[in-house]
Amino acid sequence: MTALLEARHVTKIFGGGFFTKSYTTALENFSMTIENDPPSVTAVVGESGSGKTTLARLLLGLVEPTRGQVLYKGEDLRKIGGRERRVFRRDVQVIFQDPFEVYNPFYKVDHVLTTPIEKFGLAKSRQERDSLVVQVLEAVGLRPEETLGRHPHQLSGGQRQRIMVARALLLRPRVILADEPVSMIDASLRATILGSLLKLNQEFGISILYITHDLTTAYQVSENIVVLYRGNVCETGDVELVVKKPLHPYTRLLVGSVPLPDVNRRWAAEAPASSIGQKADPNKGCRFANRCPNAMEKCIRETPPLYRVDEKRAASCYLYDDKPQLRSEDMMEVFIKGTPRLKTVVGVQ
Amino acid sequence: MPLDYVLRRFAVFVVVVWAAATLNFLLPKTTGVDPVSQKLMQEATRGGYIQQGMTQMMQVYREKFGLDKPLWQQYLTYMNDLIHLDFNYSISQYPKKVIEIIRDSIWWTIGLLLSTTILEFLLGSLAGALMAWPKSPKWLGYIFTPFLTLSAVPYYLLGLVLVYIFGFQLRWLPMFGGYTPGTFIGLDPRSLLDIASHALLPALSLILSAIGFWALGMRSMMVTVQGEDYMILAEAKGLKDNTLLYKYALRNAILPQVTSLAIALGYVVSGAVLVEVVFAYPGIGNLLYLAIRNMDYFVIQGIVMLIIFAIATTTLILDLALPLLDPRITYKGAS
Amino acid sequence: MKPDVLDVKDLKVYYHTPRGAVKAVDGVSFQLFAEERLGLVGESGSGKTTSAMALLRMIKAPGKIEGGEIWLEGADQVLARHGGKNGNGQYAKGGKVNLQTLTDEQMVSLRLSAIALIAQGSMNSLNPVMRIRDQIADGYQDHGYKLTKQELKERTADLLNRVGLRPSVADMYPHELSGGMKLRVCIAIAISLSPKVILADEPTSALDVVVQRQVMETLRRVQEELGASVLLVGHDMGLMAQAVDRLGVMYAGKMAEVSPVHDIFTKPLHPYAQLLIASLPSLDVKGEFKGIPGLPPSLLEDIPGCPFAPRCPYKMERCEVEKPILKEVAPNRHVACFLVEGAK
Amino acid sequence: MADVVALSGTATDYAVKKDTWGNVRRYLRRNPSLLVGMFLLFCLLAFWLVGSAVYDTSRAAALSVPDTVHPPSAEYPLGTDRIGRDIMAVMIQGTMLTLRIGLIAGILGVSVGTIVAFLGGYYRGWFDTLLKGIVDVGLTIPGMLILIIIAVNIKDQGLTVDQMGLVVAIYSWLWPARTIRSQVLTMRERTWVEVARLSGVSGPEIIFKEILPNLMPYMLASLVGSVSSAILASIGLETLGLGPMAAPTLGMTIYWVIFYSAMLRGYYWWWMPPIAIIVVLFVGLFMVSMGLDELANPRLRRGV
Repeated sequence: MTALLEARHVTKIFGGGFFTKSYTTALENFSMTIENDPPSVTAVVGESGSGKTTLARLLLGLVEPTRGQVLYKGEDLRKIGGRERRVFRRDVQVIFQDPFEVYNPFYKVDHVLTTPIEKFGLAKSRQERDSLVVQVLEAVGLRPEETLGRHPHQLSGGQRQRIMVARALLLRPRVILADEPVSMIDASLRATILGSLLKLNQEFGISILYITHDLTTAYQVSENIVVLYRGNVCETGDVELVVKKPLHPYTRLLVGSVPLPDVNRRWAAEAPASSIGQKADPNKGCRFANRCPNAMEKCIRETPPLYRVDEKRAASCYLYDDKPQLRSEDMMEVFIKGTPRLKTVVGVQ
Repeated sequence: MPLDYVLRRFAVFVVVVWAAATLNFLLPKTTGVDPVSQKLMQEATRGGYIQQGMTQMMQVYREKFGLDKPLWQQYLTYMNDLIHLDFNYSISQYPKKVIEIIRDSIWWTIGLLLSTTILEFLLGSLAGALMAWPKSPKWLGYIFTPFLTLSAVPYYLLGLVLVYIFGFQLRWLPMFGGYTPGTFIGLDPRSLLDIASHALLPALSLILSAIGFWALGMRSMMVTVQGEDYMILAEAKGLKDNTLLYKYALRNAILPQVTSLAIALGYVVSGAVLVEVVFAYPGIGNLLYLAIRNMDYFVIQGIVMLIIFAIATTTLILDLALPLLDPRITYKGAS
Repeated sequence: MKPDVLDVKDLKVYYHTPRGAVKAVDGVSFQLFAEERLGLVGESGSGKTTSAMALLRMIKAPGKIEGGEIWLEGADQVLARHGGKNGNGQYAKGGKVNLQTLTDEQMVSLRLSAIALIAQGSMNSLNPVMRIRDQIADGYQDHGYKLTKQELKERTADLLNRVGLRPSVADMYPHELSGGMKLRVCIAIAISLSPKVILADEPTSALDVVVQRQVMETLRRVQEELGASVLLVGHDMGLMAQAVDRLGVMYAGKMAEVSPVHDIFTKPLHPYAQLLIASLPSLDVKGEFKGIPGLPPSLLEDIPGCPFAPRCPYKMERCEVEKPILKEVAPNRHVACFLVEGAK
Repeated sequence: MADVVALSGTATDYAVKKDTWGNVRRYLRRNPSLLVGMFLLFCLLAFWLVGSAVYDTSRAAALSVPDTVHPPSAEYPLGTDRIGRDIMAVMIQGTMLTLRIGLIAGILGVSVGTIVAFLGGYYRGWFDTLLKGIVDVGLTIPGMLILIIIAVNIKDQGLTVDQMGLVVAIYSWLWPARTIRSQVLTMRERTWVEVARLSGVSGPEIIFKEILPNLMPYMLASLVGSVSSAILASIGLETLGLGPMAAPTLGMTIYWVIFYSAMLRGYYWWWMPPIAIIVVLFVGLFMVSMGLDELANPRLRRGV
């Protein structure tokens, strides 16, 4: 069955213009499929420069891959145009990171809701349009009379981000890519916004790709997780296992470095980096070799493939080279399947 | 200095000079009738001593740029002459070569322009910086506001007013020319003083008008720079006020100021041309004015090419100097 | 209990905007003990950064320090060495100086030498067109340290080494360094004159979690070697739990609770602290985590009662009428809340 | 500090006050130079309007047989010049003509510049690179010289005032093209443009409905700048004798002043009025552009 949205062996390289020799590889041979039936919540975690935002922009069709393809219902995005593009545009929506940057300062905040309704013809009359707006605002826990008719600078970051969630809900997409949706929101409001995101998944059957650098929110929200390091997948699978018993040395370092609000669990002492690692060329072999405590000779030479370590986890590290290899496009096999649910039909369609 | 940065800047330089030369060549051609040959014929028929010189020059001109020749061939000969700095003969001062006329008066312009531009840039920038610095004296702001409005007034009009006040009314300074006519000027103190007294008013009109322009640019840059994070840490380091002003704020605000100097060169030179006209200062600006009056095409083309070449060179020098001021420009590796 | 190095009493900082005075810091008091790490946490608009900047008297217009006292240990030696004109600061309580009584010039001489700052957004806190060595050296020069070139070179190399950087970093420009390295340089600058107090204003907010931990450990080691105290301002409760000894929670310009970090995380007293800690996602159990409804109050209005009252689940009438005062309700635990006060 | 103050805003003024007039008043109080500038320009316009209504501007034409120069008198309030023109009439007409040249070149320049900036800045591609090349090279070469070459070549066919405006316009679109293009480039990368694109808004619609409204203040400021530099260029050309020789514009008056060295001959009434008017004109335009500066680049926005 062709997947709803799929990245197949996607590589993205920036720079390399006529004069500049320096180029950076944002994403390397990355494959992933996003299903909508059953609706799933997948997290993509990585530090800045790991390529997670580039992945979001590739899947949204805002940027074209240097190599490989991004497929919507089996068809390459570059070939989709006209009407078909509008269907794709409606099926795959986004929530951006910076609540201050997503609103056109010239208009009131309503503009960001009324424009998609108009463009996708979601409402026949003005009256139907207004009721649709009120419905989605209430669905994300906002009181319309306190939010509509205002300019962006008159609302708090939390309110603005929730309006963006409402905007995504408006279009009834099949998939929402949330690129660091709460990283600029205060802790107390973060939970409410993530809550409304989960609500979209559970009540409206929308699959979520949650992209973040924050492991704790990723753990709370998602079923499966992909850990990215400098454009490569280093570990993936069931989030419960990946966080509790990390396989890849980088994931271990990442989990160990998260400052937990629990005074009894102190920061784990850092293992000394290995000497072999120092010699590693950052663009060849395993990208993590130069920081990896158990780097081996092999790691420096070539990039390790994905090994299926157990039924619900895979890691690309030679520590597990005794395990069966897994092709990058079959990464989904380790994912735990979301509990299939009837797509609850709410009045709004 | 990495090679590819130098090469890129040099490429821009070559393109600018080439574009100017081509423009210089093509524009007269666009009007169908060739104004140059028209002018030559006009001069030739006037008769008199320069008559046969004119017909001989027309022969040469026809050979090289005759309308029968294909355009690209004319273009090649034109370019060839250009490279050898042969701008042909001056029509009005035949048989003098254009390059000879220019060579005599270029030094006056260089002297006037170089000194005033550097002076106004430094003074203006410093004043602008001090005006934006909270701890600098208040009176500085008051005496400088008139300069800001003055920067709106075109140079040469200021020149006219200055000539009237200091030259005509008060007779403190000579009204026109670059030196007292009829005297021989050398490098001796007397003639240097004579030159200086003649140059004072033109220089003053250039500087008074431009200081405001540079001060404005600098002041707005300083306002931005003072909002930067490194200024907060610098202040938190308890540094002396002068260190904060010169080594942190001004040092960063001067970078865009130098870039705008490169852009403003064209504006500065055009102003200087007109100032020379108002003061009949014997530079190439005045020469251009006279050439226009006599419709001396080759002199006009020669001067325009020379000015553009000079500006392109200065811009190249500034571009190459910029990385010394701001190391980030030529930094290649990934951060 | 070690003697306190910094004693802030009833600090008030208001921003005079066209719409009235914004009471960013409205009567905050706290103490910082010797060699201690005190955290100051609060959401945006809680006044935590303003409080820190007020200690350095670096509040920019339209802000103004309206009142309060800031007693700093070790300031008198610095002022004396600087030959400050006998410093009319009141020297009381064992050599502490009230910074509010000092002239601007004296205050400048205290910055970096007595109280140093590691600025917010360390990514661009360094002068982009100056080499690292010069940015360390000008601290010494402007504070009257007459050092030869060689001595300066050695001190710079030693400082860089203490923060885990190779001496060759001294000749580099800020844009050639990674985020983590830039922060380490900022730490090196902060400790260059061995200050008594180091203010760190959300230093690692722009860094990745792995680099953040490494740099925080460096900061801890360097602070212990120097015997200085650290005031860490931030909004990441997890970071506070791991990096500080005592934690102050600020809300709407006031101090809600100040307690040892172990006590506040196991048994938070102030309702806001309770809700804040409850809303933090953990890596252990995948539970229902809930936010705090409502919005922080406007700092323009004069709030009669407790600023958290509108959002507080345990609100009593008294809360809406009377302003709670920060009181010591348990050994070394100060809370500004009637509910807790009652159940002493 | 910024979030403290911003937050204070959200909580209190929930009610959206429709007080654009209040904002304008506050803006004017912060930028008095805008008012002063507009007042000066208004005076010039009034001088032209009242003048042409009251005074016989036909006397601005040169007499076929020029008689002697008259100093200011009852009959000639501002005296006459060597070619028999009544200076007062010349000033009245000249002000309008010079303004006209400036407006033609300025408006033409900004509109061409804007179109070019948007097509290049938004759609990028080869058109943008070609454009950027032309603009960058063009700006390095001083406009005055290019205009001289052009004017020299069409000088003998005579030049009307409007043609003069067109000539100046040839060069005046370069600067707005560069500045507005850089604004479009930054706007294009903003997240809210991407949100619009993802909301199904087409390219042209994004330009007109999302980017253009935000650029309005900036374009207004660059229009004032473009008009003033166009006037500067036109007066410069005229002073060199490359303008509409017959027209009584301010620049041509300066040319004749220098040509007949009116200064030496003490005809103060011949050269003082044009200079006075030109100074008022430029100071007025300068004040207006200073006033608009805060609107044009928000990073200068002071005050809370």
